[in-house]
Amino acid sequence: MSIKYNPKVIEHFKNPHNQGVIENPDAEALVGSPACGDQIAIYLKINNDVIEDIKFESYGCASNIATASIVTDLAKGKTLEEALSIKWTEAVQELGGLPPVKYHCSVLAVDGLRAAIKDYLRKTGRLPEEELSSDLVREELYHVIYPPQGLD
Amino acid sequence: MRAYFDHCRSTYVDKSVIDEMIPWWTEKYWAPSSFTYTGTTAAEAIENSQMAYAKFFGGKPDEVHFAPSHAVANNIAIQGVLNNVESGTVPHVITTSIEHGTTMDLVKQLEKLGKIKVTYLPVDSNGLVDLDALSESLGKDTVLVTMAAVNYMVGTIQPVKDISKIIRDVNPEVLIHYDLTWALGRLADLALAPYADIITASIERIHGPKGVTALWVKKGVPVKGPIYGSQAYSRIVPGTPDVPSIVGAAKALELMQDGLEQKIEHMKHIRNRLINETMELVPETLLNGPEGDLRSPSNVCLTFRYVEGESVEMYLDMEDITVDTGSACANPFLEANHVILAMYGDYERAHGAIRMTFTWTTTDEEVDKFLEVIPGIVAKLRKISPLAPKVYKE
Amino acid sequence: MRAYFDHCRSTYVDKSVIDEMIPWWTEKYWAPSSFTYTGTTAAEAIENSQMAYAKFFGGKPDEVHFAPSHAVANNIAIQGVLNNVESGTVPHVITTSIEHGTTMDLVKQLEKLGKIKVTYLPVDSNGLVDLDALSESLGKDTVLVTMAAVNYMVGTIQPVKDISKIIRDVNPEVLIHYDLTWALGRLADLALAPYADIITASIERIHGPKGVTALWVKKGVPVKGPIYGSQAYSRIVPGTPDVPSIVGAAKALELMQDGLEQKIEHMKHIRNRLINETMELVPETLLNGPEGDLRSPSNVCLTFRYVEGESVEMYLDMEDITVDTGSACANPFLEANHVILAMYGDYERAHGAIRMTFTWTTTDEEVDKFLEVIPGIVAKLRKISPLAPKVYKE
Ligand SMILES: Cc1ncc(COP(=O)(O)O)c(C=O)c1O
Ligand SMILES: Cc1ncc(COP(=O)(O)O)c(C=O)c1O
Ligand code: FES
Ligand code: FES
Repeated sequence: MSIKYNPKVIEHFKNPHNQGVIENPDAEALVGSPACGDQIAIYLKINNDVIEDIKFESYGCASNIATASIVTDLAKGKTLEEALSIKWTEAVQELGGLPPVKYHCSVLAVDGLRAAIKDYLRKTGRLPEEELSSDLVREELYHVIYPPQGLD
Repeated sequence: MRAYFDHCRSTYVDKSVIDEMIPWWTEKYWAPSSFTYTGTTAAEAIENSQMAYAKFFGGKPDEVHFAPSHAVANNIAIQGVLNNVESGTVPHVITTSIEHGTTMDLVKQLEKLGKIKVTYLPVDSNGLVDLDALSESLGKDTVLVTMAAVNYMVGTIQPVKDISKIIRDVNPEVLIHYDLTWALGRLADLALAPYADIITASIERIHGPKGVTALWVKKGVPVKGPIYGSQAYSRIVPGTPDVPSIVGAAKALELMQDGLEQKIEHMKHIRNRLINETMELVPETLLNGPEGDLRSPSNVCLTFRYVEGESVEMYLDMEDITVDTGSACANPFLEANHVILAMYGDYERAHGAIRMTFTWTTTDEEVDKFLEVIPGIVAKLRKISPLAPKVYKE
Repeated sequence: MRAYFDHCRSTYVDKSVIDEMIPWWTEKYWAPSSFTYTGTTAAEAIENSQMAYAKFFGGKPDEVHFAPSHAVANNIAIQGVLNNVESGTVPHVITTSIEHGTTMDLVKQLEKLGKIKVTYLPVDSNGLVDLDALSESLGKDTVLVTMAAVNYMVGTIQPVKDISKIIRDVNPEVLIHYDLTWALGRLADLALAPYADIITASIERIHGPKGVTALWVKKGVPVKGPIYGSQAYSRIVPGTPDVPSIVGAAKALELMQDGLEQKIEHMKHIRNRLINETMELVPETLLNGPEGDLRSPSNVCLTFRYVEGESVEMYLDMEDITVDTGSACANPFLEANHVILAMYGDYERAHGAIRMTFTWTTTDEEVDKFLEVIPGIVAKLRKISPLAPKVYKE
């Protein structure tokens, strides 16, 4: 089957929004995809539980860069609660669709966002420090490998 | 004009090869057989091609067969030999850890089916097969050693004559299969028949027809299956032979041999420019595979540290430049290239690898075109990479 | 100009098909893959051909694959299905006693290797499969029924829809494989997907490229091997696909479908002239196979009593006329044609059989040319035949 990126994906790949680093961020996260080994970093500036600024870095494929671009667009200006409820399917929809083999890239982007928010919640004492167990990691990553059966 | 650096994956068919085939499609479209004018005309055409490849490999004309694809040829070479091992025993096959999927996936599948035991020879950081490991792995139950003479990913040229000597010193009954696909038109001397029992070589990579692979099987080497059917034309490759492609295969060989030394020199020039000038222009560029004469003249494989390969490939594609990548993202099974993993054990290096393969008609202009854009592309991707050091972020 | 009556064995490639392929050889010579412009262009070209054949067979695009030869396609169809049967059991396969070597020799070989049990269904004097024998032979261990829809030697058209109904009524789990190679371009309706599980059809006989055979495998039908290798492009046919041939395959289908009714009418006209006028001109000529609508429009098979087929073939060849023969003398294994033997149990009839196969561009002039010389050739050979009655000796 021929699989293509649509023009909107290409546009975000060529000129990604919100790309870069925030110095002294209020929260940050670096997550990796167990599917292909790519990584994404998310930096947040938060004011009154609203995401004032968001930036990302990506070591990943075109679809990874494009979904990070769109997910950060979606999250900007939202409350933490709203941002936490952003689903990878929304990001895909917003981009006008992704090839199924690339769904996991969008999951990675959403995961990065959630991990950064959780980092903030933890830092502000609203989430307990999680103990990192391999089971937990596996569960966290399960829906990255199998996005359609994922937590969303 | 597109700059095309993926000739190892698919390449153009030479116009003169097409011209040579046309009358065999439109006028002399006959099946080979004995006695009639039409039948013998077709049979003679096949014989001419057999002679050309026999001479080239250093074997005999009736030892040369033509398979309809490279995968089919390699399956006949490998499974065909194993099908003759008496049932009840599980034969041992030796290959390397850096084979192309055509051999790798085949051997793995047979291993999974329990039909063979396999040794995957390790390689050093040049991609050269570990000769001590080879000696040690050769056992009483070893039936076959199979490997490519030139690696498809990093261009390592294996010392096949030495390898054959080691194998034959230990056990002269072990059969040796060399896949010369990506060696054709890249190495000057491929008269390897004295050193092998079976040779396969896809003609596509020397601008010959797509659907034909030369399959040389030394007289007396038993080959059976895995494709069965009418043996009216060939005991080894069943079915009506594709005469036009077989004619085109001989033409492609002839054209390839014409000025081969210069062709190789030209490819070395292209290779060296791509390696040296890219490394000058782009800091922290790693060369995958060997330098100098251990390397095929038409292969370059680079990793730009901190960036993923598919992104580079896509940016180059948008600039009308075709390369290949070892990135897991670009692989249908999301696996990073196993050759680079086997050589360096470094996932990131495989994931970021950009492979450039070319031919004797590749031009300096194509190289210029690549060199013009690659520094900007890598800089852009490093800027957004969470792995890249600060210096790339300005 | 040669009169060529052997289109079932090999035929010409249409010039428009060649023209269609040329840019895919010389400019767009890319391997299919995802995301890049080059890769998706090639992938889309393959998809177009998949769609064309899916529509034609009545199946879905992703059920269509392209094998590099007819033998390979039939081996994938037949062995691929058998490889999924649990080891320990010997599966039962049903075929007919009149198959082409591509299927016959494959099935016989697998039988000889002890991998399958086989029923070779008998046929009547029209070459039609014995449907009662089919019902009776269907057992619990039957895995596959495989046969050609149109016989290559005597042109019998099998009632495949009825055959499928019988099979499915008895045991809907039995897989059905039809080889449509010599039915393509000869029968109006080949949308057989609802009646089959696997379809193979060599594109060569409709003046398409030589090295490509369409292989339709119904979704969910398990197929494994016998060719293994890189599955990056296809799970069923490993290796880099031959994009130009696959593009040419779609063009050939399109050209074939254009005015197919008239094409069939024209071939019937040629067929009827060859049969009727030859029988008028040459006494004691036997028609092998059925008359009228049971027979393919492009097949004629005659036996001139008392004369051996290869001699007739050779005389005709010297007059620039190509035919085929069922004679043992012309067979590399010195076996008389098994189809005619199965139908009539008459060795002489098989040994003397002359097969003439043609296409929609075969002309009345070619027929005239044959009719002009055949009476003299047969008379000459009867004169020297020890079997011929006195009347032919004057
Ligand atoms: C049913 C069938 N099988 C096989 C063949 C011959 O095919 P191949 O090209 O594999 O020799 C023909 C020729 O028309 C055929 O009709
Ligand atoms: C050794 C080797 N095997 C296999 C291939 C690819 O062949 P295929 O056309 O079967 O995909 C190549 C490509 O150059 C090769 O060098
Ligand atoms: S990030 Fe690797 S496939 Fe998208
Ligand atoms: S008489 Fe010569 S082969 Fe039959």
